[in-house]
Amino acid sequence: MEILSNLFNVALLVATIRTTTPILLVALGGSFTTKAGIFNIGLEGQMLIAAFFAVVGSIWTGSSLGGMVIGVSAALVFALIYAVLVVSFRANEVVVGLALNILAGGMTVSLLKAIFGTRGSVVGRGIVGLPKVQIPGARDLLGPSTAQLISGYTPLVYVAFLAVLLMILFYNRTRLGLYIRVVGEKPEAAEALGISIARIRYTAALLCGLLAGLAGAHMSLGYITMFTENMSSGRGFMAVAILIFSGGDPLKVLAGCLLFGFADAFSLRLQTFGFPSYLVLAVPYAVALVALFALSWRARPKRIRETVETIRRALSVHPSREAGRDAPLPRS
Amino acid sequence: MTNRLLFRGLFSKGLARTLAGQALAFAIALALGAVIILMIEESPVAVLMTLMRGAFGDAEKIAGTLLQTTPILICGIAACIALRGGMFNVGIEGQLFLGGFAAAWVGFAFALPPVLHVLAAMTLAVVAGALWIAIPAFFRVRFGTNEVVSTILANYIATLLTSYFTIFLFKRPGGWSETPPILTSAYLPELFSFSRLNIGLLIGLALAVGVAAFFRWTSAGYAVTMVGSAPKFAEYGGVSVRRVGFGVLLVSGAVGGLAGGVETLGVHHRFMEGFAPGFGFDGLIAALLANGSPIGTIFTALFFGALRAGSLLLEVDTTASREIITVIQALIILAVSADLMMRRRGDRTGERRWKF
Amino acid sequence: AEKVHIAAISGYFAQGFGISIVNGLNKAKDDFGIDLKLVDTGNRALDYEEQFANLAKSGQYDLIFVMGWELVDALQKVGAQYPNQRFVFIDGVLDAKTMVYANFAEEQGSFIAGALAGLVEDMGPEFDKISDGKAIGFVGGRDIPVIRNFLGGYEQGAKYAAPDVKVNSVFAGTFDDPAKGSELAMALYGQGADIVYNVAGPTGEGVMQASAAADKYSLGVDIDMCSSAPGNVLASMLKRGDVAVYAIIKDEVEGRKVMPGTRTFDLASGGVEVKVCDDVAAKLPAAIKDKLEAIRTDVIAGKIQIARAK
Amino acid sequence: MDLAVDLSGITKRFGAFTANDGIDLAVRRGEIHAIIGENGAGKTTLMNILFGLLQPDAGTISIGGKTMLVDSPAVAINEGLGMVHQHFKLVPSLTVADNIFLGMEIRRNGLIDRAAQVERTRSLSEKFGLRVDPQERVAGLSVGIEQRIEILKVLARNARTIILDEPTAVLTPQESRDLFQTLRSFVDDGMTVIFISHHLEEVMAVSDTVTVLRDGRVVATKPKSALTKRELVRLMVGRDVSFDRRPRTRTDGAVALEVNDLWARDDRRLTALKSVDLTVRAGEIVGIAGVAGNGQTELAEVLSGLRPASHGSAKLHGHDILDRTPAEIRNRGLAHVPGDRMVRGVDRNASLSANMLMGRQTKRPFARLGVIDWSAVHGTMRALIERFDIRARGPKDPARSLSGGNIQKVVLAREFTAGGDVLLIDQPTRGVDIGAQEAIHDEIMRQRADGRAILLISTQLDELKALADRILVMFDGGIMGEVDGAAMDEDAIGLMMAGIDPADMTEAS
Ligand SMILES: Nc1ncnc2c1ncn2[C@@H]1O[C@H](COP(=O)(O)OP(=O)(O)OP(=O)(O)O)[C@@H](O)[C@H]1O
Ligand SMILES: Nc1ncnc2c1ncn2[C@@H]1O[C@H](COP(=O)(O)OP(=O)(O)OP(=O)(O)O)[C@@H](O)[C@H]1O
Ligand SMILES: [Mg+2]
Ligand SMILES: [Mg+2]
Repeated sequence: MEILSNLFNVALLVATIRTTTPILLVALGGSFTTKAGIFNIGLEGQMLIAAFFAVVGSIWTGSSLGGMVIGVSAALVFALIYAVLVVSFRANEVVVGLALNILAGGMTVSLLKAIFGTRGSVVGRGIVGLPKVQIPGARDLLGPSTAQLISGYTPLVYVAFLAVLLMILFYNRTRLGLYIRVVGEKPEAAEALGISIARIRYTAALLCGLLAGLAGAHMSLGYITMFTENMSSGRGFMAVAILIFSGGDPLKVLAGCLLFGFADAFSLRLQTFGFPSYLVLAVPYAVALVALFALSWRARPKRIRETVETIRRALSVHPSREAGRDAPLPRS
Repeated sequence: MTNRLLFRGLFSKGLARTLAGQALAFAIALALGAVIILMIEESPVAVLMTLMRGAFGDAEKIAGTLLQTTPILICGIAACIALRGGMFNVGIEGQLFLGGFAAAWVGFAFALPPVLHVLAAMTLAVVAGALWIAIPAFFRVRFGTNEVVSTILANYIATLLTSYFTIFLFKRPGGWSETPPILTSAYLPELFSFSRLNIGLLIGLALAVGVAAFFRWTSAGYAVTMVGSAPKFAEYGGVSVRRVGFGVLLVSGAVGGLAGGVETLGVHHRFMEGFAPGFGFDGLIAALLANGSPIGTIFTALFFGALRAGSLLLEVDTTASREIITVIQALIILAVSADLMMRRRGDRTGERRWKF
Repeated sequence: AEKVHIAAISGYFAQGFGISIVNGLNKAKDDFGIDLKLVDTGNRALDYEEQFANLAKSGQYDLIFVMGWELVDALQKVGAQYPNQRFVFIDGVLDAKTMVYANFAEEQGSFIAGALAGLVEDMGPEFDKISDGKAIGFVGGRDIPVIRNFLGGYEQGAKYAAPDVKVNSVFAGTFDDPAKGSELAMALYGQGADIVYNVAGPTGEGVMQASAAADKYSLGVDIDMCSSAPGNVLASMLKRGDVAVYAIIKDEVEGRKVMPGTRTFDLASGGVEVKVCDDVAAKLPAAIKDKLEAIRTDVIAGKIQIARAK
Repeated sequence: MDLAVDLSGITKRFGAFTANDGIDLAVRRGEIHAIIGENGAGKTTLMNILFGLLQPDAGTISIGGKTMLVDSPAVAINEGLGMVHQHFKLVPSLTVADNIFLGMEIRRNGLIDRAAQVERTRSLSEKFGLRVDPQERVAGLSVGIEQRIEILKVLARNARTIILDEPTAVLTPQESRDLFQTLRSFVDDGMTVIFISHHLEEVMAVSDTVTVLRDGRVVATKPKSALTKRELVRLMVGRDVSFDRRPRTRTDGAVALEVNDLWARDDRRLTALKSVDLTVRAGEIVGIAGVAGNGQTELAEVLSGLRPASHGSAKLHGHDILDRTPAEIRNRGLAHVPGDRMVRGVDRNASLSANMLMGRQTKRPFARLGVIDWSAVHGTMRALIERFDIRARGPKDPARSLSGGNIQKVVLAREFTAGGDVLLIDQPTRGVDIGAQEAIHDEIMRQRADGRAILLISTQLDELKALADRILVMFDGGIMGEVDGAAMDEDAIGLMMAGIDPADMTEAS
């Protein structure tokens, strides 16, 4: 019992929110490109380059906001390169994405050396992290332990979750959102109405860069306050995985990210019960994989419905031909 | 009539354009690279010369280049096989690790006569790679589960799993995070006395030629190609699209496992944590740049191998660091992928070869 | 005298211990005017041998410092091919007689860190920010033998000083993910640990920042990390790579040619030590300080035997 | 003269190929102007240029008297032009209203005002008598309704000139009639209609003026009243073409294909075949008539093993084929010319030889022990190019470099030489020009004379009339009835195609 309460508590939920946020931000970014019909495996690189420049910017400007702006700008530059190559030059998306990831890795380390004279990480040195937002009254209303659930995160955590709602609205109720969906789903329809496919895809790629940039800035100024090489640590790839099986729908993206974030936070806690670290560390990936398989299984409700129908029919009396005219006998 | 002329014209013009485009792309990448090199206060010419010397300077260096080429080539072939069948195996990295571990296990846990030992270890490496992709492959052909996602996820698990095996179950006492060394009977023969270059390279080349010939000359290869480029047509023609798809992924995984086996038995002679990171992705990029052609992959893999080998000397002989090489490498890949002249015309009908 | 040429090669110059080595090398460069070349191995085992050979073949380096266990096999092979090239392997001992080995007793330093943590934890709420949970934590980078050696010393030290304090240990599986380090530390704090020792390179920086966020304590490693989270860092276990390389280079520069053999850097020789952060030192009761000093003396004297992880 | 649209000297080249060659086209306000011509004559290209989807290499465009540069559909739409494309351009996941207002969304406070769009759609739909449910998703709607939506889309943009590219190809005769009534009412309201069609009857029935294109040039623009059907054909093809019934001798062979009470579902898992019974004997051609989408394709797919049946039986020479794979069925002697040749029939990017090899890649003389003998393959393909008069440079040409008609001949050549004695032919001449049609018909008759059992699916009654011994009419997945090919009554077939039993009609009247 004690073990259970040690495992499942508010702290776990709070941790889930923390672990979910960066993936959610970058995955929501990827939602734009996914919906616009281009595949962006380069999210990892956009996030990493933004994390780096956010730290640099924060030191230069002496403000976390300045850091965020500069970090996001760097991600936008990467997004623009991606768009030029993929949209205008029709380069293979996977090659471009992977190459941009490599580029981000190499550039951050080189620039780290050039700017800070060190390898690896920048800590301290006047980096200004994002402040924590205390929601007024949360403590009094909910009590100190539950209040943690909604209060005391850095701003981008709220932005990430709010963005889910905004993006639902965006896709359903705004013109640009609609065009992005149309361009991804049926480009000829857009073209025939004079909607420029290229322009929409560029916009989607840049919007993606914006959110991936925020995700990076969150990593290095919000989640923690430092930069270290390769600090995105596969979160961008995780986001790509979530995007492919969510099709970029904001709600499904949220669900996927929460699932992964929860599995991550949960598995970290499992380690303290003596499970071998390497196996426990694989849990989030295994959970994601199982969820993916389970979902594709479920994605055939009609088949299941049919099977159920078959069974039902097999059990009932043989129906007459007339009765079966519109719903024929399944072949036994 | 007009059509004939039209197409003859298009073809030759297209080829010339492609070549010119690639050359232009290359030049742009190098120019960008030169700017970066200038920024770190090195001479681009010196860097390029050192790079060339590091890759092809003498027999040893050439062997070093080929040593780097081997795993990229074999991983690239694994990627080519899947691409031909219309699929993406992004999980080569994981298959490489599992294959590497499996080969090591046979290598240290059993005492077998020389040739047999190698064969047994290689076989298990191949089986391990195939098994690792079997589940994603099954879900892909049966339920259409996207194999890009499932194989990416499987990579993480494979890496962690082999680390677990290595450190918790088979750690060499007193050693680094590695298994005991394999017995010498399981070593792949080396080609030259002065290098670790081994027959793995020949395996890779034979595989490339074999796979190319398979696709070009055999009925089964024809069926795979058709499933990859026109699945509905293949289905109509009596090819079992699911079975072929499953087989293709399995073989691709098996070759990924083989790459791991070659690295273990040929070079490292043991399995260690993080033993060959990134080769799977290098192989995938090499294969994509070669547009899925096994023979083309020999050259792209050689190109990557030379860059990697050259950068090792670069780091010693100049103040440029390996990251700079990474940056330049990425620029070259980007430029070449853009294929500058070919695709500039704004036609909207341009088909993509692979869908996600 | 002739200029001394030094090369140093490792995949870890970006992380705690590597940083301290680079510090030592740079200090030697400043003090003795040596020629210094740093080479990064990257993380591909395939590259190591060629990199050593490239360095050794140039013949221009008097000493080549090599750091990192994964380089050992490649080093032994290349070392045999270039018998005239002197290599210094940092952070371990092998049986070969051809090289210089700089061996660090990280288990001793970790033992003291563990003892300090145990003693502080044992005080309970008496000491600022300590609960009566009687638990401390450990966050490792990857679960590899070197890190296990730190953990072993830490656990033994804690048990020795405070038998009923429990040690919870976790591993991030990576040295590059401070966010994960922070999350792991949060989990440990959440489960009652008041002090968490990090041996995880940049991942460990996340642990330090988590201690500030949770307002608990952390223990730094390799270099002095007291400034990472002022007020929340208890102490740092210093693994003085800088001292080691500086000493070896000094010998070389001053004409005492460095020859194969093993040099041990332990608590006695100042190669490892625990630096209690100033603010903590000011608050720490004298009794605790005395106990800690007694333990230190016993370890140096060999009265306390610490098992090394294998 | 009051011209709605005036094109002059329009030239469009694709590479060295000239699709439009100095075309002049004047469309008077308030008329229905038909454009006809063979496949590839350049009709769609011309309309795409007018609509701003393509840019001409030479020539000028005037709309409503203003000469202008139409470099985007947006410009054309602005000038009161609307186009209903040959292939519909609707977004399946959006609702009807969203599709109609795509590109001209009604917005309030920057957000799309769904309610207003639905309201406008409803009023438009009432005003023009085109009934749709504004809130339904387009995915799953029938083509007839999709076309209504496309027309509403055009009307919502206040188009005064409507272009329709082959609007009736997918409609039932009744739906076509309704459509033309609607178009007529538009013209009565002062609008202008330009439509492209291959159906000469249709053109003769509804148009005011006809323009005929051949090889990218205008061969004639005449008022309908000055034309006959025969003249139109000659203008289109450049010679007389006969649609007469092919002479034949009656042969009564053994039953080769027998289908009993066959049921199946389509891709959307809706019932597509309902209790189909049929038999085909050696040496006869059994035609299947019906408007596209009434289960013909599914029938062909089930028989060739590409689609599972849900109930019933199908026997090939007495062997049950329902549980067999496509390969097994092929080996039993069934050859299949698929209706969707670009997707099922060929790999556009592969060479002609590779396309010909499909299905026989393991068989001698093309392969031995799993190794392909490409020289044998090329040799055979070369012979087929000769025999079937395929216009290609050689066996190594990629299929995509051939025109649609020639691609179709490649498919026919492959299937007719596959050694099967039962031929399942789905739409052999769809989109194929009249000259090639004749050649294909000759070949089909030759196969019949050779004693093959042929099941011929076609949406063109002319074709069935010329070829079939018996005709079965399909409607909504079932067989409505059978008529004798020699003495066929087009009216009866037309009624059955629309789902009406002619017997009922005669009783009622
Ligand atoms: N984008 C293009 N690139 C090259 N050739 C083209 C292109 N579009 C059309 N063509 C060619 O131009 C010619 C005219 O085509 P178009 O589509 O206008 O014919 P059509 O008269 O509409 O024929 P159909 O009756 O089959 O619709 C054809 O030979 C066609 O293949
Ligand atoms: N990408 C292209 N570039 C140049 N010419 C092309 C291209 N695509 C098609 N063509 C030309 O168009 C001609 C036929 O195209 P298409 O397939 O549209 O023929 P079609 O007779 O209109 O048949 P259908 O429309 O029924 O398929 C070919 O002869 C070819 O020369
Ligand atoms: Mg056409
Ligand atoms: Mg057309």
